Parts: sequence; structure tokens; C-alpha cells
Amino acid sequence: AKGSITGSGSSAQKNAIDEWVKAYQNACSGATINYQSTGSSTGRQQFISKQVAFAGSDSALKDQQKTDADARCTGGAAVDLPMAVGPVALMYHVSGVNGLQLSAQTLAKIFAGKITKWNDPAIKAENSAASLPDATIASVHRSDGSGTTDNFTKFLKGAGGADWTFDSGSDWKAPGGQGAKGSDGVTSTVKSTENSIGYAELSYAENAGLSTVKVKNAAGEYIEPSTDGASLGLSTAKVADGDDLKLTFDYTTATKGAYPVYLVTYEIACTKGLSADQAALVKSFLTYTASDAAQSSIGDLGYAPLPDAVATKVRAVVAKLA
Amino acid sequence: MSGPAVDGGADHLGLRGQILPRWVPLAVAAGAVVVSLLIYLLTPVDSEIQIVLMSALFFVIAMTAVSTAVEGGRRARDRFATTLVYGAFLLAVIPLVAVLASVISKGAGRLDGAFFTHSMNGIGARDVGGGIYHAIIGTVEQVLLASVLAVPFGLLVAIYLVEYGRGRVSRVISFFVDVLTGLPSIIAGLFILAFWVLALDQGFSGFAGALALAVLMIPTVVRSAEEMLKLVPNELREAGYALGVPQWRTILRVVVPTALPGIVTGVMLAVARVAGETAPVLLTVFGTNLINSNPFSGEQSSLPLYIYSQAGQPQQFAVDRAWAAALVLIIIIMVLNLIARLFAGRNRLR
Amino acid sequence: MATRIDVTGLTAYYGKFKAVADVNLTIEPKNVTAFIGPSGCGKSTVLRTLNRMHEVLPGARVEGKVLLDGEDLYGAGTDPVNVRRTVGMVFQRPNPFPTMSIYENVIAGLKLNGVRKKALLDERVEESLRGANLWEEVKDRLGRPGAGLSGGQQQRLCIARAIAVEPQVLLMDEPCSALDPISTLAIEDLITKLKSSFTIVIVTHNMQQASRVSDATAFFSLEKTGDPGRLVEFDKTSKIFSNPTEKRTEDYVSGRFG
Amino acid sequence: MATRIDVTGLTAYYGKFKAVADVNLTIEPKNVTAFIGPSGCGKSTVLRTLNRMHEVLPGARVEGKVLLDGEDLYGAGTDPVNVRRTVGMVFQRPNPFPTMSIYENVIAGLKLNGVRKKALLDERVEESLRGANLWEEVKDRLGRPGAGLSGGQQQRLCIARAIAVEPQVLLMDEPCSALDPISTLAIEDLITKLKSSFTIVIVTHNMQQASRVSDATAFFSLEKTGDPGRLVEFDKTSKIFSNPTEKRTEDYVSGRFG
Amino acid sequence: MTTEPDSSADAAEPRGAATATVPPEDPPPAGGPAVVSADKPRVGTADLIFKNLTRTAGLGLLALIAVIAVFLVLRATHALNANTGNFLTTEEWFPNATPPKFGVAATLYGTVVSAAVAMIIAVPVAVGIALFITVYAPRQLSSVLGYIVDLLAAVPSVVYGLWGLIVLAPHMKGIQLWLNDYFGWIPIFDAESVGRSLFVASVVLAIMILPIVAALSREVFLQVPIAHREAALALGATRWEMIRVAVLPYGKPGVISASMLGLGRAMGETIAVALVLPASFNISAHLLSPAGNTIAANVANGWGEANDIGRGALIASGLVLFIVTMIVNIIARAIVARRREFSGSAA
Ligand SMILES: Nc1ncnc2c1ncn2[C@@H]1O[C@H](COP(=O)(O)OP(=O)(O)OP(=O)(O)O)[C@@H](O)[C@H]1O
Ligand SMILES: Nc1ncnc2c1ncn2[C@@H]1O[C@H](COP(=O)(O)OP(=O)(O)OP(=O)(O)O)[C@@H](O)[C@H]1O
Ligand SMILES: [Mg+2]
Ligand SMILES: [Mg+2]
Ligand SMILES: O=P([O-])([O-])[O-]
Repeated sequence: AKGSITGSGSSAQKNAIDEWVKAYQNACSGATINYQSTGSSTGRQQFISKQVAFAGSDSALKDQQKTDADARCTGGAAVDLPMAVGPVALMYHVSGVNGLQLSAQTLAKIFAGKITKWNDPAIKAENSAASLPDATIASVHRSDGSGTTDNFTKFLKGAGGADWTFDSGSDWKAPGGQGAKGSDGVTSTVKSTENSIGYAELSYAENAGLSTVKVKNAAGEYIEPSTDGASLGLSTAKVADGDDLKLTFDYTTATKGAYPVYLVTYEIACTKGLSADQAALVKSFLTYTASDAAQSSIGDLGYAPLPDAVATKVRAVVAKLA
Repeated sequence: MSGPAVDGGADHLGLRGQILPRWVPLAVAAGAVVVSLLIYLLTPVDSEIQIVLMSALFFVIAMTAVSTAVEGGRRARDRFATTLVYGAFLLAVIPLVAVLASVISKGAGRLDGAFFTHSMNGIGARDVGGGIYHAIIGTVEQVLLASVLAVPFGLLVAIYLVEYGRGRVSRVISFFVDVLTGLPSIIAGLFILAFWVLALDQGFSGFAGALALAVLMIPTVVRSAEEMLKLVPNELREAGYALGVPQWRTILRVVVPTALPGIVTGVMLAVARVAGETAPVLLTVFGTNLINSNPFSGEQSSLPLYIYSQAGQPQQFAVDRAWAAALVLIIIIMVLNLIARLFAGRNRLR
Repeated sequence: MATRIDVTGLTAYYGKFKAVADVNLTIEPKNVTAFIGPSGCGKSTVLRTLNRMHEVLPGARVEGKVLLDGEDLYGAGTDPVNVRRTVGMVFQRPNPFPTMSIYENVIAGLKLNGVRKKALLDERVEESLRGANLWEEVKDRLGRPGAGLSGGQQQRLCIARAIAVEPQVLLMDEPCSALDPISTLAIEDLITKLKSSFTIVIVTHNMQQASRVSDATAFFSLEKTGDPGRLVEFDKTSKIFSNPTEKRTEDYVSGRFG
Repeated sequence: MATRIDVTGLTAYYGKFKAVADVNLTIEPKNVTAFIGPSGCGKSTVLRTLNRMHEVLPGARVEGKVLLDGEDLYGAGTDPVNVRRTVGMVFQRPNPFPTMSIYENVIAGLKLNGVRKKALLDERVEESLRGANLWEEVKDRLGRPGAGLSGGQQQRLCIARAIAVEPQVLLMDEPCSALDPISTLAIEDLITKLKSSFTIVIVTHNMQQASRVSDATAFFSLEKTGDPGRLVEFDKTSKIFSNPTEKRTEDYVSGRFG
Repeated sequence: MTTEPDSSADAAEPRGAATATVPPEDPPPAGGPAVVSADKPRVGTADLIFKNLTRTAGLGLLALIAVIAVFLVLRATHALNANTGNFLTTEEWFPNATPPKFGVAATLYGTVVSAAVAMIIAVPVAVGIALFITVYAPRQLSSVLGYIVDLLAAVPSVVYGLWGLIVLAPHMKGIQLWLNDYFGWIPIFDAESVGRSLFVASVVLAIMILPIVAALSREVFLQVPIAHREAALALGATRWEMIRVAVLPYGKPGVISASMLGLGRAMGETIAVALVLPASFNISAHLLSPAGNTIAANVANGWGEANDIGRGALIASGLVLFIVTMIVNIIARAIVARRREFSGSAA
């Protein structure tokens, strides 16, 4: 395909898209794809107001948004296509402590401000070997609206049970802790703050050389964040019927080796309603991104490939785009 | 002039004043540093910056005391003011040096030829290369366009306020100019997004960005030009009128040139401000990895946008690109500033 | 072609303050008319009403009539710019344009009114500077800033600038108060020369100067501070200085000052 | 207690430009000394070296010696602030502080010296303004801005401001050039009164004034533009005006001006 | 020495001499003197065009501001209607939740406090710099020094943000601890822990507005007539007294204007503050605690992931900032206007 299209939205998928765009443009000279990470919600809005041909979003379209987005796709509908999966790492900076292991409940208490000391019995119980300091926990969360926050709070809510009483969403709602802008802001704050803990996509933690928490999954194992673990974790998610492939996460089914904190990021596209050349380019690009080659090319950027079941469905819907 | 030939040494006129020898301030300064260092070594002090602060504090106190004792209150106040004024300058230089030092140390590494001549097209998340050519083009075009819109407009407003405006209208305008200075940059971006990009359906473009930047520039331009025009003595206007020069020509050829160095300073401040704006550009020019040298159509990039997006990446080499771009942006603004000053300086015949 | 000025019932205000009241006088063409009187009596004010420079001050306004060769200076159709091109002015304090060189200062009036021919400008610069007795002192540094001259030099530069536009009438507000005798002489000679073709009005504190250069003299005074200044006597200079009608005029001009 | 000023080998520069060269003169206490000479000859420059106001200008510097009652004005231990408090100055152009009222202008110098007592200040204001012959005109509006006065009034305000601090020496740079005869007379009277206790140096273009008020006169001149000004002759005023030694002095003072 | 009037002048005896002292003896020609008001002089066409051009620009600016204000109001009302909290007193900011609940109290507090502290730091320093450059520094150096300070303006705000986050905040820790240790008894310096606080944000803002205030003040001080400076020195003023008597009063309105420009910038700064502050929505007097948020930063943080109500809420907060700027300027103007007639400048 030739021509150029724009997309915007999630910053979580920016690295993946950059990589895919590079490979895609190498293969199809004459095609350009411009993706800007404006934030998922802005991406969806720009998609609805016809400013972009596709949107990247860390959460699927909700009811009203779906209606608006469908209206944008004249004669067709807007569809959510899961495209990349990423583990969300919990990074910490506590000197002398390695291999910290925490359950969802403990994490929920920490981020809700119910556990305030590193040597709290709840943490001690899970890390009998570690010498935990008598220091106040500095929890770091995103200060800007974020898909990562959305997915992390979904996990806390889904797996943390009664210990997480706040709603999930892209805004951080719990009191206490300190905010930082962007995943890089969270990472550098954790790095520069003693006794801190924060969350970000795995690649940020790895690049900053910060230790990551082993999180307890439904099978009772403490698992290091990894792309494969995230893939396993997502494999239990329910995929919606029809073309709109909304995922519903399942944090309770025990899967061996699954890492439970992950985010899924979607592409939102029209089944109909774009101009022919735009539609062709979107279709062609998404066909590539859903391919095995594309999915496996982003592993070392901190993304996990879609579970096969999901990938198959995505490819089927992409094939229907016109 | 040496060897005061004082007969009898009497100073009945009191001309001589007790002036401290030149070495005294230096000695006091040295003493202040030593004392602060001692405190630093002997007590738990938390940061090196404090040594500087404490030294400064001790110096001011000691110097004022010595001066009051020897030279009297007036001189002491003069010295105190002098110390504060020098101190203010040094205080401003500290962050300047600190900012520049960190930008240079973090950014200089990526400043190679390729960085200036390439865009980010085809640069994936794992790739170390890439450049800022597209962003430089975007920033330069957007800032120039914004200046072309805002500077003449702002100057006209300032001229109206100073030269013509007498009544309530001019007071209202002048007032709202100040209010406009408090407009958050992102709101200016939203405004242009809503009106130009969406309502008028003009799409994202460098020009849309320039419009948003112009909104941000205008108050600075008006305010500074207004202050400078006000300072032009009325005598010069009268001299012009008395030569039978119409008011508008007097304004443009006599008043404005007289105020020009100050106006240029104001314009450069405005340029420097908007050249570093991220949020309004993000909303209006959209951003791209490709080179687009047409500011009137299609998405563009810009240096602040580039810095912002690269600095947010997890990869260290992307962050390096951000710092290098910051260094380039600073250099560009410096050079623009220098050119403008040289140009304005030519007019400053004193 | 010189120009007569008829002033009738002229009253000038600064905001609410009435600075001069009810002045009636006729300034003859090709004559030098001097305004004398104590400080604050409104000499400068009256002078400025003659080329509508008064009205550039905020709140300043004028009542009464000023006719220039029968044309109403304050008539509905009159453009103050044209008035001022016809009626030039030199101020009490030298005010060269600080951004302009000496050369540019002299031709400012011409240039800003659209004269562009280099040769003409060059010629006019020399002519005007010679007229103001400044040529010799500055001919080697015409490109230097005008504001860098000494006070006296600056004032002569301003005179050169005013005469460069060849006005019909030349108003001078104490033009020599900052000048040394040699320059003063040059200016006085110049005034005498200029009056063969132009009408000149000069404010001066220097009685000798008034008697030397002027044909007619107007003596202004004011009763007490806060009162408006008034024209006490207006007559031929010889009459004012030898045999004035008013006692107050006599008191003033017979002072031992000079 | 008045003060003698000895000037020896004084040369003043503006950057590289030598404005006055090798001036030697002695200003007697309780005398009025007048500086006369054509514009640009350096009268103001020499005057400003007498209270170290010269060095305020960028690039300006002085060689030679100035002794005030034997104390070196430019000596190592001398404080220019003290010098200027002792040697006051009135400038060529009136320069009242625009942000101050008339009252505040007059007491500006006293305030700096720490005088705070209202009664004393009030008294000094009236005294100084009367001395400058301005009291009657402004006594009802002491709170109004000083810059709102007419040129002559402003200059008198500046004189009042300078004499309010009661200096030992008073330097005046053409203080009357913007004044009318009545004010000029008042100032001249004041000068005559002040000289009974103070040393006064006055620059003037007005030969009559010089001959009226001064005891000694210094005539400065310069060969040609670009050359430094020089002291041509310095003598008792009567001698300078009746029977000068130098031909150039005679030419200058015998001019028909005044 | 009197030049005799020439024959023509001789013939025409100067008129009015006789009537000069007798007020309106000769009546004005056509019923009442021709009254010419200076407010309505006839002006040349070019002058008229130019004047109207500048006037149009001025009115255009008003129109622009009006349109912006209307835009803000229109986009804000929808969200304000949906709000379940009190917009002015609520501290938390959950406009995207169902039901939405948000208020500007916390962000407004942060905005005002951070801008005020920034002004307290920046204005005296900036005036000091301007004085240093115009009065103290040797002439050859002063323009170079002026340029150096202007360089602070050349640093883009996003860089200030990153620098503030990565470099300044860790370095400020010591100073903040020290302030807390020794001045902790003053509530604003009391803190349980220190970090990326409103104080740090204020320092960043102070650095950002420093060149604006310094550069404009410098230009203003440069315009102080030498005559005023000399007048003060000749009265025996020290350098500082000269500044106090001649320079500062003359420059005061200009410095206030410059400060207002700086204040506007400080209150409106978006990205740098968003990067530095931890963006918590609570009002705390403890300036050193890692907490705080500002309106502008909150817009930058919230916009990307805001829903419809969320956007309206953010715009409503922008409107609040607009109004606050207005109030501050009313106060500043009142201060300047008090002694307007004593200002040294024209117009
Ligand atoms: N711009 C002004 N605003 C208000 N009043 C003014 C203004 N200029 C002058 N005046 C007042 O008007 C009166 C006349 O002033 P004017 O300058 O005409 O006097 P003058 O005769 O020229 O005095 P001088 O010989 O001192 O120059 C004075 O009382 C003066 O204070
Ligand atoms: N600030 C200055 N910078 C450079 N040159 C100057 C400056 N002031 C005066 N000059 C020059 O120094 C010389 C002497 O000037 P000065 O002002 O002392 O003369 P003056 O005798 O007072 O003249 P006037 O009667 O016009 O006031 C002149 O050539 C003048 O151009
Ligand atoms: Mg006058
Ligand atoms: Mg002089
Ligand atoms: O991908 P984010 O929305 O968390 O920036």
C-alpha cells in the first residue's frame, strides 16, 4: 500500500508501533505511518473527530465512546483490536533488599497507604529472608492520566480483593504516595528516592536497572515480570464476541508461570468509512502488526506476543476491514 | 594621583571618610568561607550548597558589621546593597551554569553531523541513530511564523496604548494584555485546536502551532514594547511633530527606533518562551518523524515536542537524543538572540 | 513669501489650569517678534499655540483664533501636520534624536517628509549646519551620534534641523539659552538673515537679545502665581525698550539684567 | 568657613578624547569664580572635576591635582561621596527627580544625610525655596510633582535642592540659562549672599552676569575642534573685562554680546 | 544694536497693543470665540489610517481574549453542571469518575503559592541583576552579562522540567532538610519528609521568570536619565542611595509590569511544573513536603486521558486561572496608579 496515515493514542504501545512502522515502511516504500503518543483518551477522541485513521488505546471503547466511534465509521463500526501485551513491573529502591516478593493484597495495602513501613509484618511474612528496614514506604504512582495506571489498578482491584477499595481507571485515586509524570518520571523518582516503590512498563525498570518485585499469581507462585509470563497471564482473559475484541481480564484462574500484572493495548480502527487508500493502508499495516513476525519482533522491547487464541481472532477481524 | 599632600593632616572638611582598604572584603570573604567549612566539617550539615549559602550569609553579616563600625551607616548600607546586587547576579548564574552544564554533559555526546541532517523516519525503538532535522525545521518555521503574526500585531497594540490610547478602551486593553500573560500555554493550544483545527477544519499543521504560539507571544510583546515606548521622552515626539512630521511617521521613525533595543529584548524573551513550548504544539501540530517543510499543510515536528517524546522513552539513547535536542534548541535561541541584539545594538547610538 | 500671524482672544489651558488668557497680537511677516516676560508667564505656551504644538500635551487645549495669512490654524479643515511643516520650532532644551547621527538629525525633517535625493540632502546638511554655526565643529563626524555633542552643540544641531525644512515661520523657545556668545551671535546673525524671507518668533530672557534681533516685542506677565499669564504690552521693540506705555513693562525692561 | 580650591596640571579625558589640558588655577574662598569661553571648550568638564562628578561618566578620567583646602580631592583616602556633599552642584539642564514632589525634591539631599525632623525639614524647604526665589510660586503646591513646573521653575527648584544641603562650595553650570531676569536676579543676589560664607564657581555664557557676580574669571578656549580646551587666562574679573593680558580674551569679552 | 523694523513692519503698527490688557474688547467675529478642542484635531489621512490600524489591533486583541474567554466558558459549563462536588472548595479531582467530583481548591492553592514563592525569590534577584548590569558592572561587560542572564530564557520549559526533576530536586533535598531542621517551627518549613515539593517547583519557576523580570527591568533602568543619577550623586549620595533616590522610583512602574509578566508566566507554566510536582490534590501549608499541584500542570497531566467531562473540568480550571490573573493584575495596577503623576516617563 502507498500513502500516509496517522494514528495517535497510547504511549504504552509507542515503542512497539515505532518498531512496526520501521519494519513496515522498509517493506512497503511509499507508505508512511505517523503515530503520536498523545494518551489513549486523546487518541480515541481524535479518532472520533476524524483527525486520525486509527487510535492506540490502553483500554477498550466504553459504551458512549463506542457509539460515537461507530458514527465516525460511516457505514461500518469501530473495533477494538488487542495488539500488544506488556508486563507492568513493580520497581523498588530499598537498599539491602533483593528479590522482594509481594502478593496482590500486600501491594494493594501498600499503594492504598494501609501499609506504611517496609518492615510491616505483612511484607515480612512474604519475605522471611530479607532484612527489611524500619523505613516509611514511599509509593510512587503516575501523576498524569495513564493506561498503565488503568491496567495496574484493574489488577489491584481484581486480585487484591477487599484490600483495594478504589475504582480502577486511568487517574490514580488512592490517597497518599507521590505522583510523577510519565513512566519515565515514575522510574526516575523511584531511582532517586530511598525506600520507594512504583510501577511502570517492564522496559523502563530494566533500562533503569531497578529491582522488580516478584508478584504472587493465582497459582500461588511469586513470578518475576517477563514478557512470557505476561502472555501466560493474559491467556485466561475472555475475548468478547463479534468483531469488537474487547478483553476482560481474569486474575483468579491459576495458570502456572503466569505474571499477573500486565497491560493490553488495542488499536481502534473502522471496519468501513475511511477513504479507500487510507482504509487499504490501515488494513495493510494492521495485517502486518497482527502477524507472528511482528508480534515476535517486539519481545525485547518489553512486549509479550498476543496469546495465539487472541491473535487469531485479531487477524480475522483485520481481514474484514475495508 | 598619589601622595596626598595634606598640610598638618587635618581633614576638617571630612572629605577623607574612613574607607576600608581593598583587602578587607577579600579577607572577610575568606574568613566566611573558612568558618562555614569548619561548621561543615564539625557539625552534621546536609548539603554542599549550604556551605555556599552560609559563607554568603557570614560574609554579608561580617562585612556589614565591619563597615558600620569603620565607615559608618551610610557606607555600610551601600556595601550591603553592593553585596546583595553582586550576590543576585551570582545567584542567577548558578542555575544557569547548572542547567547548561547538565544539558551539555548529557547532550553533547549525540551532537554529530548525522543528528542534524536526519529525521526520525525509520528509526525504531531499538535504533540508536536518528536526528532532529525535521524538528529543527518545524521549530524554526513555527517560531518565525508566530513572530511574524505576533510581533507586528503586538507592536501595533503597544503603539496604540502608548501613543493614542487615552480613554477607557486603552485601559481595558492594557489590562487584558496582562491577564493574557497568565493564560496557561496548554489552554492556548486547546483554543487553537478547537477553533482552527476542529471548528474551521484546517487540520494539524505548523501554522496551527504558530497560531497558538502567537497567542502566547502577544502579551509579552505588547507589555515589553509598551514599557519601552513609554520611556521615550516626549521631547523627541515634539521634535518630530515640530518638523512637520506626521504623528505616524514620528512614531515609526523616531519613537520606535529609540525604544528598539528594549523592544527587541522583549521580543526575544517572547521568542525564547514559545520556542520552548511543548503542550500547545503537541495539540496543534501533532508531531511526526518525517521531514515536512511546509508549515501550512500536514503534521510537523518541533524541538520541544521531540525532547518531550524522546525523554519519555525507556531507552537511554532516546533520552540522550532528548538532551542533545535540548542543547540544540538552546543554541538556536541563543543565536537568534545574539543576532537580534546585534541588529538592535546598531540602533543604539549613545 | 512670508507669513503674517493674527492671534485673537487666545486662551490656553493645561487641563483645568488656565495658563494664558486672552492674548491678541499680530505677528508681521518678515519680522522678528520677541516674547519676553518672567518665568511661568506663558511665553512658551503662547509660542506653542502658534504651530499647534500645545495640543500634543495631554489635556492641553486652546480657545480663540490664530490666523496664518488669514487661514485659521485651528479651522476644521486644517491639518496640524501641515501647520507644523509651515511653522517650524526650536525648543528650550536641545532634543536631538538619539538614534540618529548628526547627519540624519539634520535631514530628519526632510527625510521623514519624503525627500530622498542624496545630493540635495548633502547640500542641505552643510547649508543648515553652517547656518547654525556648527559645520566646522562636526563636519568630520557627521556619522557620529547627535546626542554625543555638548549641550551647546546639541542646541545648534536642533536649530540646523529646524531650518533644514525651510519653514515659513520659525518659532524659537529660548534657542540661545544654552549657547555661548559666539554661537549666539551666529544664531542672531542667522535670524537676521532668515527674516528677509521668513517670519520669526523668539522667546528670550535676554533683553539685549530681544532688542538686538527683534522688530516687535510682546511683554507677558502674570499678576500672581495661579493666575493666567497675560499679554501686557505689544509694540515695536524700540518703543518697548525706550518708552513703554505700561509701567510694568518699564519696570521689567529697565532692570539691570542682561 | 569657606574653602580654597587649587587646581594643578589638570587634564580631563572622555575615553581617549582629551577634552581639557593642563589647567592650573586657584579658586579663592568666599569668592565667586566664573568660567567663561566658547561652547565645547571644556568649562563644564573642568567644573565637574571639582567635585568628582566627571568620573561618573563612563570612560572619563582625570590627571593632575585638585586640592580643597589642601586636601587632595583625588587622594587615596578621599571618599567621592564626602567630596560631593562638600562641593554641591547645579546643572545646566534642570533635573528635578520626576518621582518626587517639590517638597521631596528640596529635602532629597538632607534625607540622605539622615535628617528626619519634620520641623527642621519644613524650615529648610522654605528657606531654600525662598533663596531660589521659588517659594511664592510653589508654596501652595509643595506636594505636586517637581517635574510639572516650567523650565525656569524647575531650575530654581534644583538650585533650592542644592543649597538645602548647605555645601562648602557650590558649582553652578549655567544655572541661569533657563531663567528669566527676575529669577536670574534672585539667583545672582543669592550668589552674592552665599559667597559671604561659601566658595562659588559658576559657568556662564552671559558676560554681564560674569562681570556682575564674579570676583575672578577664568577664560577657556580651544584652538580648533578636536583639540583639548585650555585655560587661556585667569585673573580678577575686573582685569579680565577691562584689560586682559591675552589678545584672545580681549576678542572674546569685547564681543557685542551679552 | 536694535535692528529697526523694516518699512512694511513700520506701516503695520502691531495690533492688539492697546487692547492687550483689556480683556474682550474686540468681540470675536462670529458669536463666541472659535473654540478648538485639542481632542478633535483634524488629522491627515495617513495618520488616521495608522491610528485606526493600531486601534484595530488593540480591539482585535480584546476580541481574541473575549473569544478565548467564551471558549473557556462554553467548554466548561457542561462539566461544571455534571460536577457533584463544589468546584471551588473541593480538593480532589476525579472528573473522569462516575459520578464526577472535582474542585480547584487544591490546584488553585498550589498555583498561587508556587507563583508567589517564585516571585518572592525571583523579583529581588532580578532587580539585583538589572541593577548589577546597569549600575555596577563595567560598561564593556554589562551587555555581555545581560546576555548571560538572557540565556536563562533560552532554556526550554521542558528542559527546566527534566532538570528540575533529575538534577535540582535531589540537590534541593539538603537545603530543604536544613530549612526544616532550623526553621521547622515556622509551619511552612515544617515537613515530615522532603522531596519534589511546591518549594522546588517554585525555585524552578523562579529561575524561569528570572530572565523576564531581569531583562525588562534592565531596559527600564537603562532609560533612567543620566541627569537624575547625576543629580543624586551631586547631592552626596552613595551609589546605593543614588539607586534608591533616582533609579528605583523611576523604574518602579516598569519593574511592576515586568513582574506581572513574570507572574503570568509562573502561574501559567505547564510542562515544567507537571514534570516536577508530584501532583497531589490536597492543600498543605508544608511547602517542603513532596506534594502539590497547579492548575496548568494539572491540565497537562490530565488532558491526555480525560473524558468529555474531564476535559470540561480542566478547561473550567483554566478559566479560574484566567480570573485569578485578572484579580492579581487589578491589584498591581492599583499600586502603580497611585502615583502615576509622579512617574518619570512620558504618556
Ligand atoms: N505641561 C504642563 N502641564 C501643566 N502646566 C504647565 C505645563 N507646562 C507649563 N505649565 C504651567 O503653565 C504656566 C506657563 O508656563 P510656560 O512654560 O508657558 O511659561 P514660560 O513663560 O515659558 O516660563 P519659562 O520662562 O520658565 O520657560 C506655568 O504656570 C507652568 O507651571
Ligand atoms: N559625555 C561626553 N562624552 C564624550 N565627549 C564629551 C562628553 N561631554 C562633553 N564632551 C566633549 O568634551 C568637550 C568639552 O565639553 P564641555 O561640555 O565641557 O564644554 P562646555 O564648555 O561646557 O560647552 P557648553 O558651553 O556647550 O556647555 C566637547 O568637545 C564635548 O564634545
Ligand atoms: Mg518657557
Ligand atoms: Mg557646558
Ligand atoms: O501508556 P500510558 O498511558 O501509561 O502512558
